[in-house]
Amino acid sequence: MEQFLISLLGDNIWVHIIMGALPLVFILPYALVTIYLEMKIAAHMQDRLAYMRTGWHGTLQPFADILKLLQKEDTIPTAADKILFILAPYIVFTGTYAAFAVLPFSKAYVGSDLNIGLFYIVAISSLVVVGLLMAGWASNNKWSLFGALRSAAQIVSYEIPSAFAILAVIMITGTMSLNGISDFQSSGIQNWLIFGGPFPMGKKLLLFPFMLIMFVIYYISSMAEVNRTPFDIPEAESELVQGYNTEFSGMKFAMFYLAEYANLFVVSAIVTVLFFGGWASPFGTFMSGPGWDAFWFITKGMFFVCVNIWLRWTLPRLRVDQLMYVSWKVLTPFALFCVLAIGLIVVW
Amino acid sequence: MSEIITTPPVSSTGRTLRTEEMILNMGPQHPATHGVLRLELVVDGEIVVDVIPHIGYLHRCFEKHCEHMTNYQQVIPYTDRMDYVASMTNEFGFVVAAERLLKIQVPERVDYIRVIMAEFQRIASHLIAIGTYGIDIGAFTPFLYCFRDREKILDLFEMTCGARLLYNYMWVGGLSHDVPPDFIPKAKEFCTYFKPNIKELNDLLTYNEIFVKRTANVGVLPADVAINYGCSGPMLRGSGVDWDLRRDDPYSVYHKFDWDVCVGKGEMGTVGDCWDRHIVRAREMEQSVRIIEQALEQIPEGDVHAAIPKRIRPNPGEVYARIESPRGELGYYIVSDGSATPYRIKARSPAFSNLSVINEISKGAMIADMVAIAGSIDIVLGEVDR
Amino acid sequence: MGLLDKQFDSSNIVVTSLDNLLNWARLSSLWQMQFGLACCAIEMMAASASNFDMMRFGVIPRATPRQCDVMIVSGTVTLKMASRIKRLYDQMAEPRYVISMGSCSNCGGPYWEHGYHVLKGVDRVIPVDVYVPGCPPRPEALLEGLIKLQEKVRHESLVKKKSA
Amino acid sequence: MSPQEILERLTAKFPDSAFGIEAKLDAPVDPFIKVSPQHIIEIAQFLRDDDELQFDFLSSLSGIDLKGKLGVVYHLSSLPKKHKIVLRVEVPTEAPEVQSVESVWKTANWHEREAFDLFGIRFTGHSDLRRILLPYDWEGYPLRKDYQVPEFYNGMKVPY
Repeated sequence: MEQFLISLLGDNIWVHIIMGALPLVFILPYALVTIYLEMKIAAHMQDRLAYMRTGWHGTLQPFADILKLLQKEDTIPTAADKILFILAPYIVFTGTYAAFAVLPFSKAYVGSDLNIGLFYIVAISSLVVVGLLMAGWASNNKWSLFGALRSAAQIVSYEIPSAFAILAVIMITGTMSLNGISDFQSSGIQNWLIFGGPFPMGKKLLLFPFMLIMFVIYYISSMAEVNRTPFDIPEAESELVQGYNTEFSGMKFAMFYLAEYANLFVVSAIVTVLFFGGWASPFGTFMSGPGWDAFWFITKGMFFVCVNIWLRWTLPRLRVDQLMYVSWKVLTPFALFCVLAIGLIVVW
Repeated sequence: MSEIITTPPVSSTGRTLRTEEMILNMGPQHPATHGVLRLELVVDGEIVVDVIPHIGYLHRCFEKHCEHMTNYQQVIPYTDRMDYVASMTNEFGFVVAAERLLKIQVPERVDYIRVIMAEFQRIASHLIAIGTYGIDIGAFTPFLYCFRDREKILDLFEMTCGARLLYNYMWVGGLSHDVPPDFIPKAKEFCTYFKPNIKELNDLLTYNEIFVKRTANVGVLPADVAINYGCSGPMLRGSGVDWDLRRDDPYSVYHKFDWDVCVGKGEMGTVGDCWDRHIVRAREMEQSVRIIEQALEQIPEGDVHAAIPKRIRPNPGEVYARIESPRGELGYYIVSDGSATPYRIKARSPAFSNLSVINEISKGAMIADMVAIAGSIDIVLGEVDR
Repeated sequence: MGLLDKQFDSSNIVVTSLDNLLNWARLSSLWQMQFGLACCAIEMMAASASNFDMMRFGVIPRATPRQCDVMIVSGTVTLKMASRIKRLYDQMAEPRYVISMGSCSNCGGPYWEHGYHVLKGVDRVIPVDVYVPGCPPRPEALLEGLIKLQEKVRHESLVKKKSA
Repeated sequence: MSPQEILERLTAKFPDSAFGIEAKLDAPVDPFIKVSPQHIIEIAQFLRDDDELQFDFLSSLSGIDLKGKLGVVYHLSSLPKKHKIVLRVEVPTEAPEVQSVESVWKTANWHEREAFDLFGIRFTGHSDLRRILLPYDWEGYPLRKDYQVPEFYNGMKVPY
């Protein structure tokens, strides 16, 4: 893609700006669709209809929401730390947005095909924690502070099991490039890493149970990293009012809102890349090509987003200490064990 | 699982670090306080050290209004508005007290209809309690399932007396209307519809692993403390005390039905924890359906207006009558000076006494537990503050 | 009011179309403060639950006043609570609207005469846009009140009002 | 046990007239026993701890304005024995002091605060006698029969 643009426009700053802005073309409509989907899926689970008045079945509702948030008065509490308060939502959004740079939407379109792509994602998504802490601290509100501290502790804890899961995949594929990992699993559903990857039958069967466990571990920790039920304790509505974003209104709140949904797609996309073949078509060469690749990638990603929504509206939420217990005493030992086992299998 | 660290933290230089307790204000506007309760929490990090409840944000001067009514019947709309989640049982308590004062014997049909209405109201009230408890714990969907079923009960009430929430249906000596002819088949239909839904609700919420983890062994209320604090209803039964006024201090026609008193047994943790209080409510709904079904079978014919007095002038004297409302012992203390205006009416509201125990059971809990405990008490602020 | 409100001296085609668009956004996304006072709060909950589903109109309950557009004062306002309601209203970001739900918050309701601790009408402390009568109003009545509020929002304008 | 038997047991334990035990068993509907406000705590202790009586549950504690006198009414019941009794104390309006029974039944804590809040009855020995329903800066005791509603509270008009 980059090469194509360079050949078209020459190697100048505009090419990079266009490349940088391209994910926005995806994020904005995606976030609007997901906000709509979330409410509609939830409503239909609960015998309701939800949005019905704006356009056909309320399809224009997210536009109305965003347009309204734009108009809202931008309040900054008197006692707030003004600079941090203004910066926080942008930092959160930047952290999420930066992760889109390495997502391989299609074999032909990757923002930047870094050879340390996974490492970059693990690193850059930690930036979100900084933003949340800033938001909580700057608000000068006890509920916000609680939310921020909880969320920092939670994200840091859950990065460990998820890093182990990523490590297992790196051991198998031998690359950190997300495009490379997707490529590794192309040519058919049987080659996806969740089913043991493109290895001989014996090795596949050995790998399969461990990869399944790894997938579950990664999916649980990714849910915790995006602060969604059952792990939504940082913004637990019935405990902490709105957590770290209690004091934010108007566009600042919209940034948090957008970042939350963008982040949701990032983690779902990583699940897709790590275990479900990324952009690879499930039918081998059939229905593959740059356009189809993007179709598969987004479809798979959205599938996991929907699973996330489904879980959110079904489960109650954990308590702080139970959350830590799950991470440190359940997921981490299991992940460690699986990494060892997978390492042995790979060497053998 | 969660151990409270008691030693103060030590910095790298070996100096003891100073820690401070923080005061956290929960309410009056807070999504988890079920109205306008304000809890002042003294917290040490996430651990609650002390709870100071502040009530009275909904003090609507019920007792003063009663002293200014020119007729005992006029008090009934105010009793409705006390515990607005269970208006029927509030009226029931008042009319039982007033009839005892006036020495009126109501026709049997009236008693049967009152029992049916009170038990329907108990189901409706417990549905709200369970649904909002789900929200407190973080599960939103059960709440809407509960409200869907509750609407069906409200339809039955609406059919009978025209109101959805505050009925003014039971009058001293009788009822405002007889039930319409198609009430009984509709009520039976509801009972058959509702029974599987209790199971669905239990599968979705009560036995959910996370829900059990959040509520079992949390906010344990031992039986002797519960009695000493005057807790009643599901709160007392959750602590394993087998006490139900419908059976132990019978009023109306409850002695004619076959049903069980549900008691917390500590199935998931300790006796008297939040889960026990929750399961008592869930099981009481099943028992209420049982009572309603029997009452619908046995209901006699009669005139519901026969015993309504034209003029209410009780002899000087006083009476205290209590009934089992969905929240516990609801008592009315009526003093009459011989005139048509009540001299003094005091309502002993169950939630008032139940709430007073909150400080006792929530020390050492976490903030999230605090929400679980407050939800399990099932307070209605209109009744706490009156 | 919002950023642009009452900033224009005269009306023209651009301003009026912008008016229509912005008003449409405002009226179809009225986020409600999750805040109940008394009996009417139960009917408000019923209105947002499955049978009546207030979310059809784009009403989402939010727990914090900063992100709310409409405050539904649902129930009796006591003197002890009045200062809190005032503060919550002050914390809401413009544009903000208030629906007074039920007789109690309209005028004191059944407590108007002997209620020594009841504020006789929430409009003594905060401005009210729509009054919904009833004790308690049925969920349908609340929805009607909401539609009335939407109508009111629809006729707002960025143009400064001519002083009469 | 019937109220008559309870009364006999009480008078046998507290024969002294200082305890002021005076039965109104012929009162219409609910009989009650009048006791002295200075000795209510000893009587309460006995009622709760006696093996025959076991009044472990304080149903309700209400204040009452008896025109010139203030009263406190205790509705007791026993969970194991399933019997009930009503106690009443009367104090002059000018010096309304009653012993607190909080140490016997914790229920009394909030109920006594309420009686203090609405009637101005002072309970000696209460751990935390503050207003409970009305704001802390409220003046007057609204359930007394001679109470006048204030014109303004904190700048808000009170009457309609």
